[in-house]
Amino acid sequence: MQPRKSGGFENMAESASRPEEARPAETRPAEEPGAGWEPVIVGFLCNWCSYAGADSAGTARMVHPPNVRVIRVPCSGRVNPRFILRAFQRGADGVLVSGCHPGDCHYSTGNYYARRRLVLLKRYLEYLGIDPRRFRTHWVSASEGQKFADIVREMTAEIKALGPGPKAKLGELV
Amino acid sequence: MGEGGKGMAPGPVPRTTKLVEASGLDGWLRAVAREARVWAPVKVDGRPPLFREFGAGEEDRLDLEAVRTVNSPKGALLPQTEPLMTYAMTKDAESGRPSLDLERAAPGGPVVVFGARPCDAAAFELLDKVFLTGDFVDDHYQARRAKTTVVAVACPRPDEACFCTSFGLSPGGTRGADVVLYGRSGPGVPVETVAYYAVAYTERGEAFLAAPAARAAGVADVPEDEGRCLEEVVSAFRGLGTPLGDRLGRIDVAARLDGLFDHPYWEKVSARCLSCGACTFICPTCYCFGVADCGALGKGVRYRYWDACKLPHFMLMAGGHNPRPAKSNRTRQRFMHKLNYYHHRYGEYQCVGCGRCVESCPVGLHLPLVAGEVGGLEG
Amino acid sequence: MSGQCACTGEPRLLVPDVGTIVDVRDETASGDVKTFRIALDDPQAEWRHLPGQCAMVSVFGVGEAMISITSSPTRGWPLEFSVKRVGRVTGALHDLHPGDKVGLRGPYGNHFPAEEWKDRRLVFIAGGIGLAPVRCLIDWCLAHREDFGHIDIIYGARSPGDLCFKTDLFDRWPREKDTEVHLTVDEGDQEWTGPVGFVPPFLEEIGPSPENAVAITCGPPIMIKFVLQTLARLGFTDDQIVTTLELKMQCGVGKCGRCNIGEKYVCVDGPVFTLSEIRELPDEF
Amino acid sequence: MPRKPMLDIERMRSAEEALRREARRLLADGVVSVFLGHEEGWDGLAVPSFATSPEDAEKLVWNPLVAPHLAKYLLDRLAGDEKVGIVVNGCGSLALERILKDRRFPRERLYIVGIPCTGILDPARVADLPPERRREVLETGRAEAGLFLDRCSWCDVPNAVVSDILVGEPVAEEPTVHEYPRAARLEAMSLEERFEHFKDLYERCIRCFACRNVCPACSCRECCLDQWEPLWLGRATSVPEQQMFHFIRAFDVAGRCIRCGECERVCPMGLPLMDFNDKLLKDIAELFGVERPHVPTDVEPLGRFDPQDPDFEEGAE
Repeated sequence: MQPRKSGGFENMAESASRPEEARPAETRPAEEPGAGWEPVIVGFLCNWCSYAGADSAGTARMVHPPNVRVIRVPCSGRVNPRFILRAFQRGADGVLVSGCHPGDCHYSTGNYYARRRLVLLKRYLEYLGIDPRRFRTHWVSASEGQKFADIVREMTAEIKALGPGPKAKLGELV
Repeated sequence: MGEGGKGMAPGPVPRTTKLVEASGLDGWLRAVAREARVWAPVKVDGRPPLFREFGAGEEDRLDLEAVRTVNSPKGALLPQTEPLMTYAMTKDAESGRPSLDLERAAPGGPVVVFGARPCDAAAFELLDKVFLTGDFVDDHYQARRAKTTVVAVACPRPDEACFCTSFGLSPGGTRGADVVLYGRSGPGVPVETVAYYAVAYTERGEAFLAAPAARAAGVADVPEDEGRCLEEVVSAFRGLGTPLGDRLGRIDVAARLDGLFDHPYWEKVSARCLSCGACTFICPTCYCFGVADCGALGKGVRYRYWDACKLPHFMLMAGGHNPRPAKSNRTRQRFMHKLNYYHHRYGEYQCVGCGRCVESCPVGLHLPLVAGEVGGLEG
Repeated sequence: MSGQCACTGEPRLLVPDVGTIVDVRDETASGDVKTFRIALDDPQAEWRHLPGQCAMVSVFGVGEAMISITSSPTRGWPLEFSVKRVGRVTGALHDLHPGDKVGLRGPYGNHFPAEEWKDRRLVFIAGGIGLAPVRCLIDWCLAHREDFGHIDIIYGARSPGDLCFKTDLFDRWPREKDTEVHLTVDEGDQEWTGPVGFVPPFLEEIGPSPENAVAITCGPPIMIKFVLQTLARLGFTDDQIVTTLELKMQCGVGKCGRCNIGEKYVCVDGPVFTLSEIRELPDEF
Repeated sequence: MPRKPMLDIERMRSAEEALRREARRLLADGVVSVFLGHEEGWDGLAVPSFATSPEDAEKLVWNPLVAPHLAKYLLDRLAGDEKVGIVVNGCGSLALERILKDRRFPRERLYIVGIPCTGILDPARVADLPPERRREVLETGRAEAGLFLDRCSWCDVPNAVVSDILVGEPVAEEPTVHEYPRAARLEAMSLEERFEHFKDLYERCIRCFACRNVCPACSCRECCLDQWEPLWLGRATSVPEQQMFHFIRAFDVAGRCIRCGECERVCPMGLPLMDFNDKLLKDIAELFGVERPHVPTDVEPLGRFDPQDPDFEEGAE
């Protein structure tokens, strides 16, 4: 299979997850986005479970918003926290990391390491001033196409409510 | 080589002299900041001031009490990140041939550097020698320099890290300054609370003191009877010594360093160096920079950024060769450049004795230490 | 000279002119050296160079690299740059094709002082990609053939496939008046019938006379080290030997403080140095 | 309540004597070819010293200003197999353990002299004192709490955790409940206030790398911050790039930071860098039940897991 050309925002999909307890809302950036504004959500999907789950949602014709740009990773454990900050800095309005359920990891422990790292990251992003509801992690197995579709729908709605991501207030890279 | 220190030659002739209330300075700067980018020692509560942009709003306040700011005003002329150009790759609609439009970064507007100490002002002239002379003129720097007004404030109380007199400068020096403010109460006072004599030495300085913003802030003519008192105050500042400068005496080690390139001293003194860029980035005369691109999908910016000879990758070449792999090579380069190479090329030392490296080096490895120890070594 | 005209207000010293790759030619069998012919999109911006000078070639989004101009000034534009794939920018350049856009600014550096070598014998000694800067000088000298005496071109590479500028080596240069081309390879192959061995011993074998001669050498540092020893044994004095030095460069115009050896900057005071000048420099390159 | 830091000048003087004797012996007998300690530097500062002869050993000092840690300098001596002597107090031994547990320097090439410690002063704060007050503090040891290094306020490691020889009587260790006031103060702010707090920090940072170069937990052979391919960190000092710099600096050492605060102490711009690390230490302690996250262990908190770890989704099993 021709390796997918990753990189750049044109060929990615996105997903969503449930918020933890309510957090102080991030105030809206100055300029109100247009009515038709669609959030960009970057989704790191683990190849063995969540990517397959997303595929099964597709083949089963489940309708869910196309806002998630999917980056396929071998395992949720492959996701380095700086990928997530980097995505936010370059315009992502939301980031999802989705992997196998703990215990089902193809590499047996990858998602356990990922869980510690990403639970810590979620609190740390909030500490740095990024609304934690913009970053979600979920466990979606290959057969849970419906769950993936629900997550995508929910997250897209929530991010749309939250408005554009932190890039506006961070500014340009140079 | 510049004036200053005890019994020095007479300085340049003042063009005009004004008086300004110490309390009027903040207001003056806020007015200037409305139509120029103002850099000044900005008050940071509980810590030494930083040389930053002074906004037109109410939040920034001037801090002239500290002897020096933590970082130098170099950023006003050589920003730590300076976009040079933007580029955009586009595909021509019908022919499909790639085309590239490239836009050079537009030069900025007027800049006022207010509250630099005489050492910082002199440092600008050392940077000018690099960027405005030689086979090429750096017109990025030149465009900014041509619109920069430097207003120095004479040093009322040099501290034990000051050694500008070791390089022929003085706490009341005028080199590199369009205007110099001398505290009316003369040296010795931690911060001038009464008023400043504002003496313009260049046309641009004169214009700055005559500008509407200045008049509105209460910059007024000096009453007749104060003429003599002005001379006394100015020469008092210019005759002021510096604690460390008096201890070190005049630094003139260029010739001695010629023979010390392979001396084991560099190995010994650099062992404790952290090989970081602190001393170079806060130094008013260090100017080394790198150039890099930042872009994706055919669009981007080329910018230059501060770099430091102390950083291990400074001279790393493609293929892995690094002419200065060890800390001793890099430490030698930093002090040889300031005390030998620059002297060979431009006839004076690349240091103004501001004392920032003395204050900021985490392991006490700085120019006065090396200049002093090198004096005692055999070639 | 780009970077000096102040036609429009915006500063331009460190800003390249836009150019297009006219054609790309593989120099070596392995493809690690390619020669790019680059033309400027705006003919008015074209500048003249001298043999030995370099230019900063930009691959937008990746960066710039200082590369010696390998085409002779007598051939004018488009200019030729032979590039070995060693790093980021050279790697990105190798991935470009004719028609792609690049940036170009120059000319930078001093040049081979050929005007001082009237009627002297010339000995060119090069190794691998080191022939690129020297080729510019050779073609310039051949275009002013009567100004110079006998010319020896001594060139070596790792293998026959790694010999650069094969058409010059085999077809053009040997036909020139009073010009001898001596080729060696570290390792031969079935078709190779010529000498096999490193350049320094090969140079010793040929033993060009130092009588009224100038030796111009350029190549990997290890080769230069032994070539200089051989030339000394053959009787060449330090000021009869000229070479080019290579260091990391970022601005190319003597401002960024990077490519210094002692107080000399390779980009403006070099890259061409005589051996006597190099002896005065501290040993840090 | 953590032990209150105090200076015991007598104990330090005898420790200094013993340290010189030990270093002189080690160097004279050729047990080590270099001994890492401190010597008196500019204006009475204690600066790192590299004694290579018994005479050098005479210059070694142990006084209230020996703040710099020495372990990171071992990375300059990776080549060869010469043995290296090094003096450490409690927090200095944590820095050394960090390098050893990260397997960046072989334990067998080390001869470690441990000195029990009751507190070290912050050289910058001492330098700001008027001269006669400075002399009085250094000679009598009467110093108010504010003069001590921040790390002394929570220190629960007065005695070296690793050493070949201990010089002087060990200090009584008291169990300490670890709090993270810096993190708590910022957590109490709103999201926007915190963002502005860190944005101001990013805008003042001059990217000089002193914090990384002094950190014992930052010891990668090739640092990602220096790489060009891939370009993790742009060289521009814009707010996002500075945010990425400090994010990588803190998160890559999460779980390995020994909370020594040297990054903050050496920062020329006086940035509150420990604000980042304190939060990660606090969360690692709370989320993963790690009592003393600052003490290096064989497998670090983020290098191991527990199936019962807190999760994003309830009933994830």
